[in-house]
Amino acid sequence: MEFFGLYNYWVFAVLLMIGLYTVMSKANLIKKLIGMSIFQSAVFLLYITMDKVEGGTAPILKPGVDGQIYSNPLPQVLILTAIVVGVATLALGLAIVVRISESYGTIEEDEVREIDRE
Amino acid sequence: MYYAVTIAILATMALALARALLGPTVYDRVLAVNMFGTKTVLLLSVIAFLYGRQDFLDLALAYALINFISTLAVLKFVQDYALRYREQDTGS
Amino acid sequence: MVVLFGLFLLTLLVITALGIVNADNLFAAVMLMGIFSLQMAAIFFVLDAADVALTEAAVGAGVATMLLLGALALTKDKEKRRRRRRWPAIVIVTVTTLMMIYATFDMPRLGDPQAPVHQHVAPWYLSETPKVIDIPNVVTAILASFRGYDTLGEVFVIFTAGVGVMFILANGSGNGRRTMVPSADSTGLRHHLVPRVVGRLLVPFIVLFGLYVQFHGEYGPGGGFQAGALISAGLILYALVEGEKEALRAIPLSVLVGMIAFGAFLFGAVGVVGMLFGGNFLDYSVLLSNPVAGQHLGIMLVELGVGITVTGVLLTIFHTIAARRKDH
Amino acid sequence: MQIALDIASWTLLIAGGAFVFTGGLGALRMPDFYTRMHAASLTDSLGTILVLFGIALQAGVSLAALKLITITLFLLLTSPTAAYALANAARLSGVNPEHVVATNEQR
Repeated sequence: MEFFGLYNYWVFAVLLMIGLYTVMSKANLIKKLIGMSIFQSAVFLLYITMDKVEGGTAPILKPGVDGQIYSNPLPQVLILTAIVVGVATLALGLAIVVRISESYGTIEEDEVREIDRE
Repeated sequence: MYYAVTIAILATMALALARALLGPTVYDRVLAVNMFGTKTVLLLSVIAFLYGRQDFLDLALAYALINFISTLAVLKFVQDYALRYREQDTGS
Repeated sequence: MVVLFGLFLLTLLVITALGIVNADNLFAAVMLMGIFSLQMAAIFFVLDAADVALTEAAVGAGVATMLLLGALALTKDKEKRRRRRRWPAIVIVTVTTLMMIYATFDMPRLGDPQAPVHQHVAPWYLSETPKVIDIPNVVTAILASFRGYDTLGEVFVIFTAGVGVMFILANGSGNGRRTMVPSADSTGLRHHLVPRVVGRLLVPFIVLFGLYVQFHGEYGPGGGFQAGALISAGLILYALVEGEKEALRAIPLSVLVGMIAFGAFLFGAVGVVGMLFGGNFLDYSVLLSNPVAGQHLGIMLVELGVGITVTGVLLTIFHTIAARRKDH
Repeated sequence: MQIALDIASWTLLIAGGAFVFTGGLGALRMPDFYTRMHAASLTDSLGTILVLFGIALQAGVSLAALKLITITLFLLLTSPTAAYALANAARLSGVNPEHVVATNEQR
């Protein structure tokens, strides 16, 4: 069990880099945005991993129960807002991609750059 | 007993994921998403009881209510797509 | 045992992410994103974050997929396969991953009560919330009261994103036509009897459940963000089965824009009223003669503001993207 | 009485788990899209009913049991609707049940 205590962080690292790889190596703009979402989710996972306390339960107080351990509520607050902000920014990115597609007729990054150069 | 059910659900999730990754048509993937959603509802219910926090069934309820919206969206997407292609075929 | 379930789900998560990167067909990638989001919600729940799981559920299942599909309908849904030099990216990513994994060996183990995160302010929040605010859900207490500034900032970020989408997409594409008017063929799924009947039946329940999440957020998982996402998912369902035109007739765009502004205004106004009553900005204790009751009132109003803004922004974004037609 | 309830709920849970797993297996192993959908959607409904009622028996008469029954009801409404929408979408775009493998266009 001791060994698996870090598994969440490893998954975080791998997901973060999968997201980064998608943003770096894919030319399709929507694919890039999806990669950014994965990147974002990895960060969410990191924060939520940190909130867990052994033997704890979600930080919604049980009335009349003493000595109950609760998980850390602070990372949850940060991530809760970040998820909604994340989807709002995703929408902003998609809107820009739609405009690019209308102006250039493509959403491949290198083709857009080529059209710009002409 | 909850553990047995949870393991069955998790195994089914893995199978659904395999179907989603294998395809071959996009509709197989949508089917997998749909299955995965139902299995998530079940998983959340079972884990709420495993944790002894039954007030968290709200989550499962939320998924039960809104999970099929994305499938309807797929239908609309395909319908618009088909419509557009028909217009292009006959119109121009 | 439950921890093992979490590990299994995390493994599935990585596999799904790799599948998303590999998918040529963007439509398939979006569907895999749906699975990814479901897995994230389950993992959040296993890791004791019920509120976050509810948010992910509401956003991931209803709104995010809709937005991505809407954008795909306006662009191309196939990615071009091409030979690009991938090796630099792969090398960089692998090296960084290994470095990060090496760094994790200094991290506290999962669930370690001695971890630095649990030493600083978190115990204070947990012990003070019953005394100062007296609501069971500590997450809501921190969100709306202790760290109200943060949340105000987030609400304005969402506000800005909504306004930005409208600026980018709503002003026509140069040939003088107004794109905010939905196109004539957007009849939704009217011809499909089953989705229409079930959809009509469920929309009120979804909105009702959203309101429950909104106003029960002090006692169980929930709050303005989750409620906003749930209610907009319900209204998006209405737009799907009845067509955008009908949905815009029920709730016109002007109302939605007003909601965006009003929610953010309500949040700020509660803070300013606190100042007028002699407290600090966003200090709800002075709102009523009883400080705890004042906190209750303040949290309820602020969450309401958040819910209204989130609903307005998500619906405006949806309608803006859905109303646009692909014609070129 | 308690033992009878426990046995009933365990039976339901085990049967539900078995059906859920069968559905997953069917969705993976069936030869074409429509048969896969058939396997998935039928077992989805039955497995859901069995599992959720099994849990509800453990919960006894409480708010949790009411919520579980509500979840079951909503799932029974939504998952056939989703199946309908999915089959319709596939049919509309020309995935044919006659062919074991769909044409290249839909891939």
